[in-house]
Amino acid sequence: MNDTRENMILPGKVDLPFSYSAGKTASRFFLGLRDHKKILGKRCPGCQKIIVPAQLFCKECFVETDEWIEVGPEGILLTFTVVYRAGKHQPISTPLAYGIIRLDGADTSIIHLLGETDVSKLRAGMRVRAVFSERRKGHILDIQCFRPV
Amino acid sequence: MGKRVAIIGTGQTNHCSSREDVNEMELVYEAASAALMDAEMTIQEIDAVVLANMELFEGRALPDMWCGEGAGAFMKHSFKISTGGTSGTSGAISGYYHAASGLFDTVMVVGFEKHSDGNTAAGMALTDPFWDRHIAAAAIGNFALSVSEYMADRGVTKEQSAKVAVKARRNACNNPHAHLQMPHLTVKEVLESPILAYPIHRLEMCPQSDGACAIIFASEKIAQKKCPRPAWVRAAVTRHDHIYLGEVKHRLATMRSLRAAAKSAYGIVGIREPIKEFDVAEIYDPLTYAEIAWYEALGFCRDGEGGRLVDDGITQMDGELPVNPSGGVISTNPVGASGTIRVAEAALQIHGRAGKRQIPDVNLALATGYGVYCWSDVIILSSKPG
Amino acid sequence: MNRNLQQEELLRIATQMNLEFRFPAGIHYERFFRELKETGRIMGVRCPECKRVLVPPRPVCGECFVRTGEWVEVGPEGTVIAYTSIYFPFIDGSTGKPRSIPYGAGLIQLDGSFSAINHILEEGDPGKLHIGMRVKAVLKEEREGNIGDILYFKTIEPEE
Amino acid sequence: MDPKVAIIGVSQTKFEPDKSYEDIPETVFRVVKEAMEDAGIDKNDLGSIVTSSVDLWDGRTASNQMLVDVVGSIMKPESRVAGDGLGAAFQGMMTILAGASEITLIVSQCRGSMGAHYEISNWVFDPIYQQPLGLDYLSAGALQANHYMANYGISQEDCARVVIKNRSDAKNNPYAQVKNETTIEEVMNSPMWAYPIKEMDAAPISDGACAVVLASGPRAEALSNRAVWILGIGSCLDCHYLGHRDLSGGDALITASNRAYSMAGISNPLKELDVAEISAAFSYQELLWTELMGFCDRGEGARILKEGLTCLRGLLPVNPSGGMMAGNPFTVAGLTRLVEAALQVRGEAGDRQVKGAAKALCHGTTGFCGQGQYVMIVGN
Repeated sequence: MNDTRENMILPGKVDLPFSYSAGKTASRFFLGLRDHKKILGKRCPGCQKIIVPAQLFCKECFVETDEWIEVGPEGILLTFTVVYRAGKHQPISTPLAYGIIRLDGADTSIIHLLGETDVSKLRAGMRVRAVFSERRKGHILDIQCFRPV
Repeated sequence: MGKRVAIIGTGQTNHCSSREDVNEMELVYEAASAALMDAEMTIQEIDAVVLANMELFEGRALPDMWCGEGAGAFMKHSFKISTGGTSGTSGAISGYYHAASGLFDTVMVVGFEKHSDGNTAAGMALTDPFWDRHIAAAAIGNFALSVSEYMADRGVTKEQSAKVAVKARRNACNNPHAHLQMPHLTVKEVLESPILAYPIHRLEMCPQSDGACAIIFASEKIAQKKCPRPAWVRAAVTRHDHIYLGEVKHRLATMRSLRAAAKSAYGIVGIREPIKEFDVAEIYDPLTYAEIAWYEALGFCRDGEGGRLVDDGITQMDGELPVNPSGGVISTNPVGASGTIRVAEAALQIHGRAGKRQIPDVNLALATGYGVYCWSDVIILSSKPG
Repeated sequence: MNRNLQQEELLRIATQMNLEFRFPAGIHYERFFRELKETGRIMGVRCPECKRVLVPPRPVCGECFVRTGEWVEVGPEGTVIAYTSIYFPFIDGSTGKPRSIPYGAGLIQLDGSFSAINHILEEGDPGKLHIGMRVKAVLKEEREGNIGDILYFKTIEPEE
Repeated sequence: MDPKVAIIGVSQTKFEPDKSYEDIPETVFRVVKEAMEDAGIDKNDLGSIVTSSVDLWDGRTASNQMLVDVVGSIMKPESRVAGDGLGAAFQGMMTILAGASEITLIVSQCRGSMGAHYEISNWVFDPIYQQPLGLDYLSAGALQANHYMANYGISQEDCARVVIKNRSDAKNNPYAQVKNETTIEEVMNSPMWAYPIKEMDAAPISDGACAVVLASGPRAEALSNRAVWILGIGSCLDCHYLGHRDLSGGDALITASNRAYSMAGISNPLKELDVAEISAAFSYQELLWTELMGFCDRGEGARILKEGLTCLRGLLPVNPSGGMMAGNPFTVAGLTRLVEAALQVRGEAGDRQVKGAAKALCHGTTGFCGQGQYVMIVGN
């Protein structure tokens, strides 16, 4: 259609800063990472599940979680992927790997980067361990990644 | 015809410029929990969830995916309504439809916005990339243009505008959830506050707030059982108009989307003299001049008499038709929640649970929503199912 | 609010949205900007039913729900039907930088057009602006084919 | 449920990688006019309009504003579901059942060509725990694919067969964007994007729009002799955080489809449904979704495909249009499925027609890994 003319396209940029409140629960979780290299979960007083990363409330019971509990730093890799398709939104260069990890002592799993990007060296069920960043600032990337034990 | 539906519970966060202690999803949870407590219900008793917000303010895409859990949407029917400034009322209307359809007995609606997470003015400026984006100064610039037109059309004075600001911020003092509470604000102070865009002073504009508001709609059977004095939805009407500011002349003076929505809603309920028949109105006033213009569009007075209504104190707490006992949007403005708050406040007045801002014996209440001059929502609540 | 609850530190997660889009102009904006760039003319389209001339031009008249019809040159002079001066600082979403203030803005009904357009006014002093004043578009010398080709509207001084 | 709401008009654009030759209002006006002509109504008949779109994909705020003129909403009620188009159809249906409108227009549009789809999808993830990791629809989908495939012994070749089936069926679909046949080898050799998802396992990025006209029972009967009735709907939202759900399954889709089945009085979907149009952005999803919708037992999705049950001439053809593999404008996908389902029930699906289709399922999804699920059953 309309092959005879060149389509006029306006390049548009959305270039905006955002700064998201973590809230008191995620803040405490991040401070655990930053200041103590500890991964914290919270227990739901209803279903007794230990939710990691810590959440203010349990989505099923719809009540606030109460007790803080340290979990990990080791756990079992439930599943993984290795991403080759690069994008500006990725925090590190490709290939990069993600895993879903059930940390020891937790009833839910955490998603994070994996330190191993060779598919042949990853398998569901293997044990992995959190590696903390050298410079931590109170952020989910204060855990640099999880690496096979 | 749809089923009878009533509002049986409402909940709000304490709105302020920045809620550092909660993230956006937790803000939603706070409002939803409060509504459940108000209705004496558990989340298991809720069948469906409707969310409402303006996602680009926080830079989010599909924020209902994250924030839905906060409204208790886990394993429930849920989606998000987004219609600019009317999002909060459009979400409420959608919640009403859910229940009135007979498909759901109980529906939770949560409007929310966390302005402090983002950059509101810039988010607003992301309009038509070919046209407005390079010219418009967000909402305030467009308001200012219309106000200059409106003042010329109707002869509304700066003092009348400032009186609306004073009324709003004083009323807000009776509302523990309100953002801007200014018990001693004077007309002089309003007019001495900095000009944002001529002729609009800072204190004549709404603030930007972090906040959420939840409403629980219920079918007739549940409403009768759960709520001693349900707020029955008697009409819920939306009208839409042109988006290019210059395509409709005298926007504020004509505001034909609001006039058409009101006409239709009044027709459904059989209202002839709104100023006499309504006991209270919670209208979406993004700035003082708009409140005066809406008086005219809503038929509270004849065209050109909006300013007089202010001068005569008709819309004060003790006036013939109190408008915005909550303090209105001028006092509290988490955009996606602002419309929901109007509906919740109107319902609270009928429930008789409005605390210090309660108007005595409210049987018929009006709530409106407004969005970028294009959308108007009109909702009428009553103590009688009709 | 839980302000009374002792909390060591409340964190925020900062991030920059940096997304690029390519907006298709479509035939109406394309012709509008091409005329503006090449001939300096401001164009509208007329609705074949209600006969309103719409600027900016668009494919459909919403009032009549029909396709718009013939192209009509409008302006470059027009009448201010609403005005303001912007004093508050804000970030321009398309550049990420603060817009320089104050500046005048108006709704300008170009001669021959039904709809008015919002644009920048050269005069930024609200004391010197009034409804009904006549203005004229001032175009860039080197035009690029976007709305910025109209620099602003300048006041036409009434003849002595 | 009583058949109270019907589909009386449908239209869709051709799905293309780049429709930059025209603006969005132009595209939308065309499908709206076509759907209204199909329904035999004009603008004055419209009681309300529901649109579906997502601001960030449109690169502008309150982006449905740009559609006011072309969807006929001047001085009419318009609302927008910021999500999948099938959700907008739910809203439209409830508007009618609530008595607020007799005839409601549903419109969904998206331009994949305007922005970077996967980068934008990163902004769907919560900004606290997930977004900073750089997750997007692709990487999240890959985690789900790997988990599902490992747990149920599904091979990458099994997924490739989904691509082959849909590409082959898309040949019969005049609206399809991708319609060249392919082979297992070709899919397997396409670049690995995120293990185990390869480029050809992913639906293309598309531009397009579609429109549906819904009517109340009495109006539908008065206006149309080929009305398609909504027999049941169901929807459900799963939790957001990827570590908090079992990715190899999907309770939300099980719940949503069971809700729709129970409303439509369906107990054995494989036998009672004649055709299903489902939203699968990646090949593995078609297998997983068919399991969760109860077309077969868990882990059997690949088997029923291999045995031809879900092929065009099978017991329950799935995506005879080619599904999202044939064209995938984000948010439009679910409503497109409804358009296709309605065409099937009307017997107007051309070369992709399933013979004697009387009862059809359509499905939409929103968020990543099927977090939000919508299922609708339609019939004649």
